[in-house]
Amino acid sequence: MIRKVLIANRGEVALRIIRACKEQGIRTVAVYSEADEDSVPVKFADEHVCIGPAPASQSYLNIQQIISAAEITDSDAIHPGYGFLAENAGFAELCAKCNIKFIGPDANAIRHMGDKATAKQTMRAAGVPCIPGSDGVCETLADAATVADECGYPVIVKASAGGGGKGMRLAQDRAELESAYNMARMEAQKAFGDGSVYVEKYVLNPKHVEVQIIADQFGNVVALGERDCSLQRRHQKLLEESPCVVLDEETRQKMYAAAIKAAKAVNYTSVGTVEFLYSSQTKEFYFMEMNTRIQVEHPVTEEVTGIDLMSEMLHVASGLALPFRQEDIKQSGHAIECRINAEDPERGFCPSPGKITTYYMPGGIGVRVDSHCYQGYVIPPYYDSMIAKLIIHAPTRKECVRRALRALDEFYIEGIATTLPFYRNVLMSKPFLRGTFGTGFLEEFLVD
Amino acid sequence: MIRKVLIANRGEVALRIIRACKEQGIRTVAVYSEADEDSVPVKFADEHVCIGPAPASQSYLNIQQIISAAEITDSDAIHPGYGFLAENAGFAELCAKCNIKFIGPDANAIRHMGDKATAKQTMRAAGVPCIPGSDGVCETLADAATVADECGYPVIVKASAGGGGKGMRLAQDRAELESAYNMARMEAQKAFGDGSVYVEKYVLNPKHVEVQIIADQFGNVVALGERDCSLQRRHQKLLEESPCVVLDEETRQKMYAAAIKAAKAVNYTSVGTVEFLYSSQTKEFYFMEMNTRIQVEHPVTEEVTGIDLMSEMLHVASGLALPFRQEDIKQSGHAIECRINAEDPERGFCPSPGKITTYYMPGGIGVRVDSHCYQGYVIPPYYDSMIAKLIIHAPTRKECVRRALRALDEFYIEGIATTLPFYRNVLMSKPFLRGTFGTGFLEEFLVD
Amino acid sequence: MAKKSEKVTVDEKNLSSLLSVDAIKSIFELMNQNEIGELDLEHGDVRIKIVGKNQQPAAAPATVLLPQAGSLSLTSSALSSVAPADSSATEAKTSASEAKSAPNVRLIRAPMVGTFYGRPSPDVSAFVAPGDEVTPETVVCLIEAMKLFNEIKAETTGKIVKVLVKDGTPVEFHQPLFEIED
Amino acid sequence: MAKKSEKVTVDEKNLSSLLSVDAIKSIFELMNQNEIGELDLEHGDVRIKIVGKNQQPAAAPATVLLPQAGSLSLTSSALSSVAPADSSATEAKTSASEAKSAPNVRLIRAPMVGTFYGRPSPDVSAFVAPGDEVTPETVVCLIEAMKLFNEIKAETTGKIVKVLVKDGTPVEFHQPLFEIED
Repeated sequence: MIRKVLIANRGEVALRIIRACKEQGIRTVAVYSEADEDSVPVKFADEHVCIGPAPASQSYLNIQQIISAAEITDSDAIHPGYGFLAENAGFAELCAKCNIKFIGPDANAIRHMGDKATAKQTMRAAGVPCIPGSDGVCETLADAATVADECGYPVIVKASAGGGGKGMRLAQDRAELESAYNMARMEAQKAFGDGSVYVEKYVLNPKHVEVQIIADQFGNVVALGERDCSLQRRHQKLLEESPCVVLDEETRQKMYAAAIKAAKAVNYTSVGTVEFLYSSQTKEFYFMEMNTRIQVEHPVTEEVTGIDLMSEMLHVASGLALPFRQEDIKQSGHAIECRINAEDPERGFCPSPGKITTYYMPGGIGVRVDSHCYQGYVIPPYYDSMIAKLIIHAPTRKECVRRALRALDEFYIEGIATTLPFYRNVLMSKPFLRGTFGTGFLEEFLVD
Repeated sequence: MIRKVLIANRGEVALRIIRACKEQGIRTVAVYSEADEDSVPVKFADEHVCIGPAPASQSYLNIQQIISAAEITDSDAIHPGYGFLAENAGFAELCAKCNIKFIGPDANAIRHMGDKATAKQTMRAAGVPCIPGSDGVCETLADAATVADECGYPVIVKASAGGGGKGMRLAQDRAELESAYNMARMEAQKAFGDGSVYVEKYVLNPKHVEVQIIADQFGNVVALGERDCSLQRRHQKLLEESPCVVLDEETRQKMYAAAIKAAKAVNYTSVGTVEFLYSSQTKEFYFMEMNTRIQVEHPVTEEVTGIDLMSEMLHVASGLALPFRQEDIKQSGHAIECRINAEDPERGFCPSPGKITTYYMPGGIGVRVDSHCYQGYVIPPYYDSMIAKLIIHAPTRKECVRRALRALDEFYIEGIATTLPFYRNVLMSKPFLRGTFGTGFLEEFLVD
Repeated sequence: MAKKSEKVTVDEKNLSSLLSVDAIKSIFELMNQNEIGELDLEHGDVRIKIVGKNQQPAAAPATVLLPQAGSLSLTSSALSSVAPADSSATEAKTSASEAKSAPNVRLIRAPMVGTFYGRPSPDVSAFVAPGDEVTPETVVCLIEAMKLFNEIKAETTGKIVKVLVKDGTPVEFHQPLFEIED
Repeated sequence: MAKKSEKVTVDEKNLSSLLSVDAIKSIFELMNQNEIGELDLEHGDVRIKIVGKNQQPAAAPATVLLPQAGSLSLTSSALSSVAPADSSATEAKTSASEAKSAPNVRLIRAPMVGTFYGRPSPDVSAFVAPGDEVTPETVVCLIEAMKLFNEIKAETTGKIVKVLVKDGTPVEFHQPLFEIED
């Protein structure tokens, strides 16, 4: 059993881990940069060690300092939280070498899922649906056309070396494919010095749906429901909810089965999330990637399943078997999480660090706040802008939205700009209330 | 349907009502005394009316002012909360006369249950178990002995006009009864000028167990689980939990049936609580009284049943039928409520009004805070000392206690003395952890 | 009753320790005892500047700048701006003008919650109008509460300066109804 | 590292404590006793300026600027007293004595987290002792981190005044190890 956990993280997730440890009688060590000396996790942990100056590269990403801190505090485990070193296979490996339990999957699983091409190949081999398309580069237009016929139009031609939307061309039918193929090649050659392209089925305004899984060291893998994370701005999730209202029960069960298959394919242990794109039109879903860590939005799942994920993550890391099986999982009600960021929605979500002069938290039934903030806290400019997670639970989605609006109205943060007003607007918009919106919704909404 | 509710109360319960109304789209009017001008309910209500100076007799108990406030704001209902006018049958009647819906049972039910002797007679007639004893005054020692033989020793001889422990004498057997009877008569005569006494079975260190019921206007009455409120100081509840760990399932179901019977006997509508004394030794329970209002500790029931009691109370008042039946009620996990009072446990729980200079609320999984406080709030000296309710929910009692301790450790209130440290001590005591303690436990604990 | 839409924030709580006459008096005395010539204190919207009589630099007499309306609170401005709404705003305004114009301007306030009527019935003239002299027994208005019309008396002697509430308006407890002066 | 047991609370003067009559009284008395002619105090949006009675306007004023030090924070004392524990306490103390005694006393701090060793092996003498002169290249101690012993150099020239950490003690990043003076 784990006795003492060093938390290689900061902010709300550090506090989340401390809370779980305290409730299990596990001692905690907070490591912190000089910028986080006055932070709540440092106060609430049993011990704390300063590991470096403000920049993350010299503190929260400084592996040697963190391992040393674990050694001098005699910690027997390290919890990486999310971000920073959470998906660093080398760090997980080094922990193992130093005889410190890395609280997460083993280095192989992290590495496997970290390389997107490898992950996709493994998933295909395991029978997990992936976006149909060419297995590799389409050397000729004829190749591209064959692939497009196989997976059906519309398709997207993408630069193999690509990114950031460059060398990417949509084709609605065979006629458009030729120019799309040629344009994409030209752009790819120009932008990346490499003209190779591949072809994939194009999913229009999909839902981002992910399945939370947990696996123990005895091969038990359980799916703990899905989360709809389609409310995104520039690929950043802003709001997550569970369940996803557009999934029918059959598709939902298929998705859970696929997620479990994905986890088993890499001998996964610990908590993890398998992300899918889901097309409401075709009811098809496709593997995107697997996040090999606890996620920001895990409380949404905790609220609907009644399972303390952070706590179970610690149990599994201690070598315990899962205390439940798939058939024991009951979901009740609806949960929504709003990520409150220190950003100004009026100014293009520009970060707004600084001193919180007023901090008044909402409360009452169905309201949970996970936050490391307090009145007088100075948000340092060095890290992530998320300052609080507002998590709402209610019997139905409609009641959940109303409760969320009530709680947002009660939430007062002054001294800095936050995304609170943004959520008040989004939650009252018709597309959100219908619940059918896809990942493209927010960009349109923000333009309006 | 109710459109606008005037809240004839203050503090956390006023906020609780506002939250429920907001989530249902019902407008709210806060009435307030001059001492409560800066209070959160006044801020969060849609409208507010000052109804008088600080003393409750001139504001929150001033029926005329409150009715006038309802009239000038065109409110169609009044929610009395708990305390103040909540169990004032005359007020309920006057509301009805003024065509304002009183959110609670009708005046007859309040009156019926308000008179303890009448209530007991009605309950006996309805077959609800009451403490065995004489039906009225025991005129002679022989009468007393007959009653004592019937209900079994130990018995207690009580002054009919009594109160405050005066004219009260315990008898373990027939031999002790004679002196107990005579002493009680003498004391009663001296203290109240009336020597009449009655005899009741004495329950040693009982559990205080109460059943939450809700009834609609169509005769449906549902029991929503029980609460163990045995942690009391001078008959003031300090901590409540659900379920009650010492009840076996058979007794529990019997108790629910008795509570439903009690409610039906007075044609009850709205939420209400039937309080019982329970003897762990004999597994018998006895009707004590019925509280014809929402109670302070209602969140404990909300957490384990998942039912929003305040919201259902509004629905029922609007004339809707209950959306669930007895068989739909599922209880899950364990919940504990700690009433945080502005009192100094180091100084005999002496009230400690004043300015809150630091207010840091706990958060995270399973933690709910119902409170009207904020950093900088000045607690006025005129009213109740309760400043926050910390409500914890977890799968098991053991986890619930650990989570409560974690949350208590996170809760910072400075500037005034509070009962926070008291709860930290109690929750770690062995009798509390065992859960078998009775209403006498706390007095002993505080002496130690 | 006061809908939540427009609010005037008048928070007098926090700097009150300094912004009371007693406090300033004490400061004056202390300045004198300690031969202090000038005090200049500023916080947010508040600034107090006190200059001794024989002080060279400033020939001006003792100046006391009272707080502007606006949050002086050191606590959460969100929550301390809670209460004052329509009525309180009126009140604040009047107290301010009171303070400025003449110290003998006083207020007749509502002794109860209800609806204000300045005249006994719609077709007759008002009980009192600006300029009218009143005695403690003079009925100045009616407040309707629970279907009853309650005659409100002046409770003081003086001349009505201003009627602060319109006919048929709901009034809160202690809401100012009339300005009156000696 | 610093177990949570004993804490040094850097207790902060609340703004209100400065803005009380008592506080100003004390300032006046202090000014009087110390023949200070003028006080001009400013922090955040607070500013207090006090000029003595006989103070010449043009005369160079004895200005007392109180330290900024973030110590006037209005925040929760509970939460702002968060950090300082063993090491930080030491640090605070040393910086204070630094400031008080001589400006040329400086600190050699830990450049990494690890375990401090003042000598190369248990049976030999320390790298440096109070009174020793060091140059930037002088090895002053070892810090063991991840099973590696790292030689820590003085990085400065001067005389060791005090060794602040015991052998075998875990040290945090930037924890003071030695006091050194010119």
